[in-house]
Amino acid sequence: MSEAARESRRAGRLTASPAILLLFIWMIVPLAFTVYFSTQNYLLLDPENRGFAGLENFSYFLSSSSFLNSLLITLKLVGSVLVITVVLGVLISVLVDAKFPGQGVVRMLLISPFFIMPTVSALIWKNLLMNPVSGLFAWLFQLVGLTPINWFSDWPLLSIIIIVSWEWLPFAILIFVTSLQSMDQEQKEAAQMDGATPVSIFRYLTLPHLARPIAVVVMVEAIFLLNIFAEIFTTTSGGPGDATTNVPYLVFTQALLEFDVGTASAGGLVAVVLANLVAAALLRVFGKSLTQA
Amino acid sequence: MPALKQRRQIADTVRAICSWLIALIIFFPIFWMVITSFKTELGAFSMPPEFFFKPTLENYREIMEANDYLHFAWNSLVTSGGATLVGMLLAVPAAYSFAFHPTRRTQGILTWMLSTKMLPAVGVLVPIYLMARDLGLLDTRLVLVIIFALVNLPIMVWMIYTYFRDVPRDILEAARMDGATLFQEMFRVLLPVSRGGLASTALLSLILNWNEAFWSINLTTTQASPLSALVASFSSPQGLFWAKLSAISTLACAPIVLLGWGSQKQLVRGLTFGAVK
Amino acid sequence: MAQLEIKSLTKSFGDTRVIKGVDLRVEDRDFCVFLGPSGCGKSTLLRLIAGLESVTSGQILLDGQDITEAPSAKRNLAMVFQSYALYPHMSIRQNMSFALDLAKVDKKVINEKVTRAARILELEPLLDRKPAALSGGQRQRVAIGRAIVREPRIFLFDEPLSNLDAALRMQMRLELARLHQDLKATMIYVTHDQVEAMTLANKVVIFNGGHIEQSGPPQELYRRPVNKFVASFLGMPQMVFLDATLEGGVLKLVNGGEIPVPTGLPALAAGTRVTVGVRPEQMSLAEPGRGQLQGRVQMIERLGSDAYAYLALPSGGRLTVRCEGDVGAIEGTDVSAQLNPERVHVFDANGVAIHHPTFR
Amino acid sequence: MAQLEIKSLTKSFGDTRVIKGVDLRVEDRDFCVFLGPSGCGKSTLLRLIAGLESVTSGQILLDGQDITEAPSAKRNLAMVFQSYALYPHMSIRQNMSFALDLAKVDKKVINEKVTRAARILELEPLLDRKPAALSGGQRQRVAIGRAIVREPRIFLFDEPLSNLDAALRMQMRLELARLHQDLKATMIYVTHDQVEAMTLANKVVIFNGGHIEQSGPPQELYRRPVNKFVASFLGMPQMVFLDATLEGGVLKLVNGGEIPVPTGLPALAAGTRVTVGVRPEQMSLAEPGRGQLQGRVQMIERLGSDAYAYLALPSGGRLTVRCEGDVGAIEGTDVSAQLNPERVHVFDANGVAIHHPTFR
Amino acid sequence: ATTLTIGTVNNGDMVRMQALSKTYTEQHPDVELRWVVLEENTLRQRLTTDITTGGGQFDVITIGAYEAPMWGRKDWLTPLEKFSPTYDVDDLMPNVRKQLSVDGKLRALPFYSEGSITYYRTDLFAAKGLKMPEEPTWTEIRGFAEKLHDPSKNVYGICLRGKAGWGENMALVTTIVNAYGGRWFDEKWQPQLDSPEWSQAVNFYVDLLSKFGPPGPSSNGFNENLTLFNAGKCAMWVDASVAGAFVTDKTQSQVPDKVGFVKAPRQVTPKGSSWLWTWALAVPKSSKQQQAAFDFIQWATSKEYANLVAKRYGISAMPPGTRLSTYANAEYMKATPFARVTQEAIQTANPDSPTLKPVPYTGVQFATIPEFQAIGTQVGKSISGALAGSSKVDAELKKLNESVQRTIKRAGYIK
Ligand SMILES: Nc1ncnc2c1ncn2[C@@H]1O[C@H](COP(=O)(O)OP(=O)(O)OP(=O)(O)O)[C@@H](O)[C@H]1O
Ligand SMILES: Nc1ncnc2c1ncn2[C@@H]1O[C@H](COP(=O)(O)OP(=O)(O)OP(=O)(O)O)[C@@H](O)[C@H]1O
Ligand SMILES: [Mg+2]
Ligand SMILES: [Mg+2]
Repeated sequence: MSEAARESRRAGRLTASPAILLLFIWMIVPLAFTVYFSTQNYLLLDPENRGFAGLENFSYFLSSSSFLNSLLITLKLVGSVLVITVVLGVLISVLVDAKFPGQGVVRMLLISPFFIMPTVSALIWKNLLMNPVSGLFAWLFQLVGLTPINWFSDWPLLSIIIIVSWEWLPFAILIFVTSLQSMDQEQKEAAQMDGATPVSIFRYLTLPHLARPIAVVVMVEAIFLLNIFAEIFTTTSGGPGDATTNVPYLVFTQALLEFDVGTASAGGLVAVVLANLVAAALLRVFGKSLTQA
Repeated sequence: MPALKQRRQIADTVRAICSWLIALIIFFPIFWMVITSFKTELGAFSMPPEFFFKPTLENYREIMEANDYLHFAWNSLVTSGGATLVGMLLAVPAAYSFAFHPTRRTQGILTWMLSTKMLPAVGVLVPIYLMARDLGLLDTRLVLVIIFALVNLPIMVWMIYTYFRDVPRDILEAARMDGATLFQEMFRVLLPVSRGGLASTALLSLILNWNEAFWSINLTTTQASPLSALVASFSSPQGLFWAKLSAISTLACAPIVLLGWGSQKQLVRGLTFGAVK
Repeated sequence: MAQLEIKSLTKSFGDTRVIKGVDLRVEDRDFCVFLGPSGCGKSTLLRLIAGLESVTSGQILLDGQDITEAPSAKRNLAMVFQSYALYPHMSIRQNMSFALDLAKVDKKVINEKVTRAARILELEPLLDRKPAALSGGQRQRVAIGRAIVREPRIFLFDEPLSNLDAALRMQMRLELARLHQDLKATMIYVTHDQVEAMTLANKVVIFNGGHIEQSGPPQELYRRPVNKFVASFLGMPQMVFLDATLEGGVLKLVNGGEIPVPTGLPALAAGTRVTVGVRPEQMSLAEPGRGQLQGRVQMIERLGSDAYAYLALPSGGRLTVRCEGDVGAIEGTDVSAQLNPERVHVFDANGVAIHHPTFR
Repeated sequence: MAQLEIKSLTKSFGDTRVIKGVDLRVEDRDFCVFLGPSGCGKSTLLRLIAGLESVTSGQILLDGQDITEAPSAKRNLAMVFQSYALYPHMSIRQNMSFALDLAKVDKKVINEKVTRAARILELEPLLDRKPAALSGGQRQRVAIGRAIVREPRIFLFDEPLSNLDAALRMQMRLELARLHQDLKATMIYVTHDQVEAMTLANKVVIFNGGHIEQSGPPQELYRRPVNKFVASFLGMPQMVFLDATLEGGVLKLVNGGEIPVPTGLPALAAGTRVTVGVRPEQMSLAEPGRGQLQGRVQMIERLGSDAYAYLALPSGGRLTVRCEGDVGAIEGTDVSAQLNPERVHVFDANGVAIHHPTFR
Repeated sequence: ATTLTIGTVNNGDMVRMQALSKTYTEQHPDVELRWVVLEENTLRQRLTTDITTGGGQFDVITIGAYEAPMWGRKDWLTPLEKFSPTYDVDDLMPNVRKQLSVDGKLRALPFYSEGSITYYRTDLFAAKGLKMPEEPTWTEIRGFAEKLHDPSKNVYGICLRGKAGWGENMALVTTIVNAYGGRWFDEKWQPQLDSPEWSQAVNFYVDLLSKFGPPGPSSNGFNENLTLFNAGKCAMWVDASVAGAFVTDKTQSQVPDKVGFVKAPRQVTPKGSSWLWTWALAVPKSSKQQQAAFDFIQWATSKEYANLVAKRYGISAMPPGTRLSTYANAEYMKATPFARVTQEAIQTANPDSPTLKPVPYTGVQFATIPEFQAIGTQVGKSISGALAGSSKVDAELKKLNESVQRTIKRAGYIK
């Protein structure tokens, strides 16, 4: 290998290593603890009775009926929010891409929900909007003569999906709008001259151009959505029943409602494995558009 | 052909109206929150909703009286700003390396980085708490800075990486030919050129840190508590509380919203390299 | 039939006026070439015609119909962009068939047209690749192909051949000429290359700083440039300009030497200062003292087929003479240049032409 | 003093070998031009010299010192990129002064150099703009300016003039030549343009498919091309190739007609198939039947100073003849082409040259 | 100066304490108080992590009747002795004291206590000519609810907790089960969720609330119901006695003078039909300022503090349920219509013998074992699911019984 190539490789390694090293520590140390705890009978409220439990924690966590259910809920939640945010995000970004009066303000309004704390937005939606008795939606429904919807008991998962989509739609819009800026104008012009209508420009140029940002949005959102917690905690607490208990919430229940560190650690590890599976699947689908030029 | 011009104008108008409508709908919950914060508790709950009312600053007064808002805000600023800074310092070189000096393992490392992000926080609370305790970091801003930075590092690396991928290699090579060292190449060419993407990433990190609640609540008590912990103390008290909750939420989110609005131009500028070629 | 008329068109970007009032008529089946220095607004004018920029003032008429405000999709013009502007995610075949697909043309017809265009442009083996996998020259050909298949009312080309190598350029040039004849299409073509301008165009428009200096058939422009700018812009190497004064029936050159007044030069007052323009190919080298102009060989550029001798005149002026490729002159030696007085152009003090040589 | 030596250099991208063993010596103050078809590896070789790509095998020596492994920042070479590679966030002035800033040159000196380069390149009014606000040609000039101000040991140019108009191109060409003389710099220059190659270079290197076909002074290459590839690559319009058989002291052309064997042709067996090469400027048009080759005028390209007549031969071949700019031939009429048998090149069946005309 | 870090719940009473603590710091200028105010669940998790790992972040913690004896037994809380002479320990209600003591020694001081009582709207009852008995049964309550339920006028027959959580719906459901004669475990720690008592009680609860309750009851906890009741939308409400102060507060209630108070409903037995809960202040062993912290919690639970509240917020705002003297105060009893019912609820609840049939655990609406949180959480979740109509009660109870058995076995209660 030539000196120049070696140099470049050294530069590469040197610049990447702090991040990799720290992340490695950040990952491996708690992970080691977690692996250790997952084999322990460790009830936080009863620390003296700690002891080796073998794989009991895993079998306990995996065999509980809530687990499969939570898995399903997680996938439904992640999937729906991804679809909603990407589809609406693309449409809205394209809509606000053209110049019109107040464009800047509109964009600001559009990305605002992203700045709101998850707890706060969950509270706003739960109390001010979706409350079946005194929420604004209930009022609107009554205004047109309909019975208000019991959002959190009749459509718990849908309610969560709406809230989370509202929070993450701005992120998609932000990324897409940014990306649309860098779209080659001459390509659009060429298509215009080719007689393309705005719809076909969207279909044949804009969408393909957005492939990579869509991949970024899907990846980033998926990571966060797999870990959605605050919204569920503040609105439905995983209920009614376990209609909105996703994997993180289930782990939370184990860890901090039941203070069962052993099972929670086992659950955490299972969640990591699952998340990695999802990530690998996503990477297979979207990875190409992410890493290829 | 005035007809055509007119049609175009109509189309533009329709589009503008649609955009405004959607924006207002999406923004409405926030607007409603701010409005509610100026109502009395009874007014906040009244049905049908009050649209016209006499605004009161009572809620804000009460909150300010009971809590040192500035203390919490300062903590938020220091922790999220500090973590963003640290994160950028780590992420930019890493992303640079992945984008411009890729090896066969790059792909794998990137994927692995993302997977670290997927450890559910609750699952590792106890080990982290133990470590923080043993290092004497409980209730310090430093512990939040470290954790925030590390938690968001993978996302930041990814985002910056994708932005760097869009930078034409030519201009970096030109800088190298101009005698730039690695350092100069980064700071005088690469970073200025991709500042839109960097701004997006930094803002994203700032937002995520600012809004982070789990670690904030669990690792701090009073000294280092940020605004998200303050909000948690209002999240479900007894009695009517919507107005007060709205007020504290408004207070907690206002700084970051304003910052986001201020940097919107930077964000949306994006990367245009038309000038290079 | 596609005839284009432009009436007092102007275009400003912010405060800078880029097009400063252009009047132009391009007839049906014209091959009209825009020539001009870099930054003079050629691309901008093309984009105005295409409807990609909005007009500041003035009118554009296509077949007598005002299209100043029409959206470009409705104009049925095709454009080959300076930057190619290929659709990066579509294969070459899709790139070329895109417009026809949109127009819902029959699949078989599309296929036929694309295949034909690909054959003309030697793109057949590449049809299934993506643009990223092509070299610069290949991309440019795809861009041309994209325009060809459309059979538009007017073709607009923005420096379409600038990235091709000489052999391919020549081949494409002939191809374009043939295309022009075959399709009986109207074409507007921006280029930097005189050879392209001279060989392809039946109408050349010389731009300078946002306005038209002269337009007309290439030979006409070459032979009868209306001013020094046009004269210097056409012709490789450039026309040589020599300051002179009219004195007693001869043109006394400021650089020394004199030539008889060419026949047909309008009567001028004695002592009038004029500029004499001679094309390098209208001069030849001679032994020192034998030609009208004495000088020293400063440099000889040998192109193979020809050579250009650059002479330094005693007064400090400079002269270019085209010679045979294997001319024997040696740099640093004294020579003289001989010119045919009947073959000179004469310009007045403002650079406006007052006399051209007559050609058979 | 900057002398470059390249020893059996190869470069592969993955499995594709792009540079297939190149040996080359560029002497101090040489102006070396790389010519070759698109995709033959010219840019790649330039990048290897610049240190922007790592060498697969072989050596690069600068002034006898091995720089194969040196980082490009340490080589003190300047490069003008084919894609310009301007820094989009810097003003033109900053773009041009960047390298000097990095080298911590005195502000006044920088300013002086930038101003001088801007004047040469007619960029003065644009100095405070960003690259995005420039036209294509203007950007290219900035890229050249960036190299000029550095006064590096070797200039590397990758098609620097391809987007400029003829006048500016010519001016830049002379400017580069002058620069070369003034700076006494070594220059390596990639181009598609033969005129540039012939006029600027004192050494031309003809590439084809990753290896060197021939290198040497331009006139040498033009007059004594070692094979058909080089012969066809240099010269505008291309050399005309006519297949022939040696029969009884004459070369019987496959297209009909015959020419006497040129003096000095090595002895060949009768019946040997050879290719005769004639440059278009070595032929002239004549009345039908008067010249050696009979044909019909297919097209006449008039460039002003010259015209090219394209003749269709009865057998289907094609012939290019260079004529006077105002030649009277009419398209569609029968003519004949006359050639000087002493001025032909002869190639064997493999395309290797076996005879060249002698020049005085 | 001494800095005390106080972790507390964001209840109205605690928030008041925070406001009034200025008085304390004026008296003790060398003490600085730092507050960590959190929602109940969050606070519990925060405190548990800190106390169990010995984080030492808190000097004063707010814990409930559930944690106090358990944590005391683990010796995580400092035993409280040597009270200041003015404190009057014996004034504390005996039942409450019992709840907070380990081996007869106090480990936490009660801040306020509550039982569960029935709230009803006197105006609505009068309008329909109904009369609420002093000791209603659940069957009677159902009858009233049926008559008063009028969703078209935005009035719902009854509001009850439906939100999942061992401290939310399970507090209420356990008291209903108790009233129906049921229990969590038999003497041998066998879970009893598949017993007929549980089935009756839970079926009744689900039926009542889904037929005559507000829309979406499964997401209503204490706060949501309070909000509903204050807005005048509930005809009846069975919940903690502390709410009495809020529903009669003119600044937050739209029906302050239309509320009646009676005991929590019984059914086959009154035993265990009203819960007992105490919020108490304790000093963790890991605190470095134990004496200062002890001083503070004495002040915060003292008569002096109660008087301070009375002076500042009105007499009916005095911390309820902790001191006998409060209920001996005629002025308080007069100003506070719900005081008598509260007092009775607290006095009759017996954590040591909570149910009709004998049980191996203490606690009325919970079992004081570490595993109960897990069990309660899980059962609460299922019942709220049943309430939302996503599952059948009996099948669900059967499944729950098995799962509880598993948990309790795993913890070693059943050999
Ligand atoms: N968007 C713009 N904003 C401001 N000035 C512009 C813009 N586009 C072009 N110009 C300026 O307008 C002038 C004409 O530009 P144009 O691209 O038409 O030149 P051109 O004749 O095509 O040049 P070239 O031959 O170099 O391509 C240039 O001076 C350029 O700097
Ligand atoms: N990074 C790369 N990976 C793989 N192949 C490459 C790479 N860069 C160049 N090539 C290939 O190497 C060959 C030579 O490329 P190069 O750019 O040197 O050609 P060139 O002679 O400069 O052509 P042009 O005149 O069109 O600029 C081309 O076939 C090209 O496809
Ligand atoms: Mg242009
Ligand atoms: Mg190249």
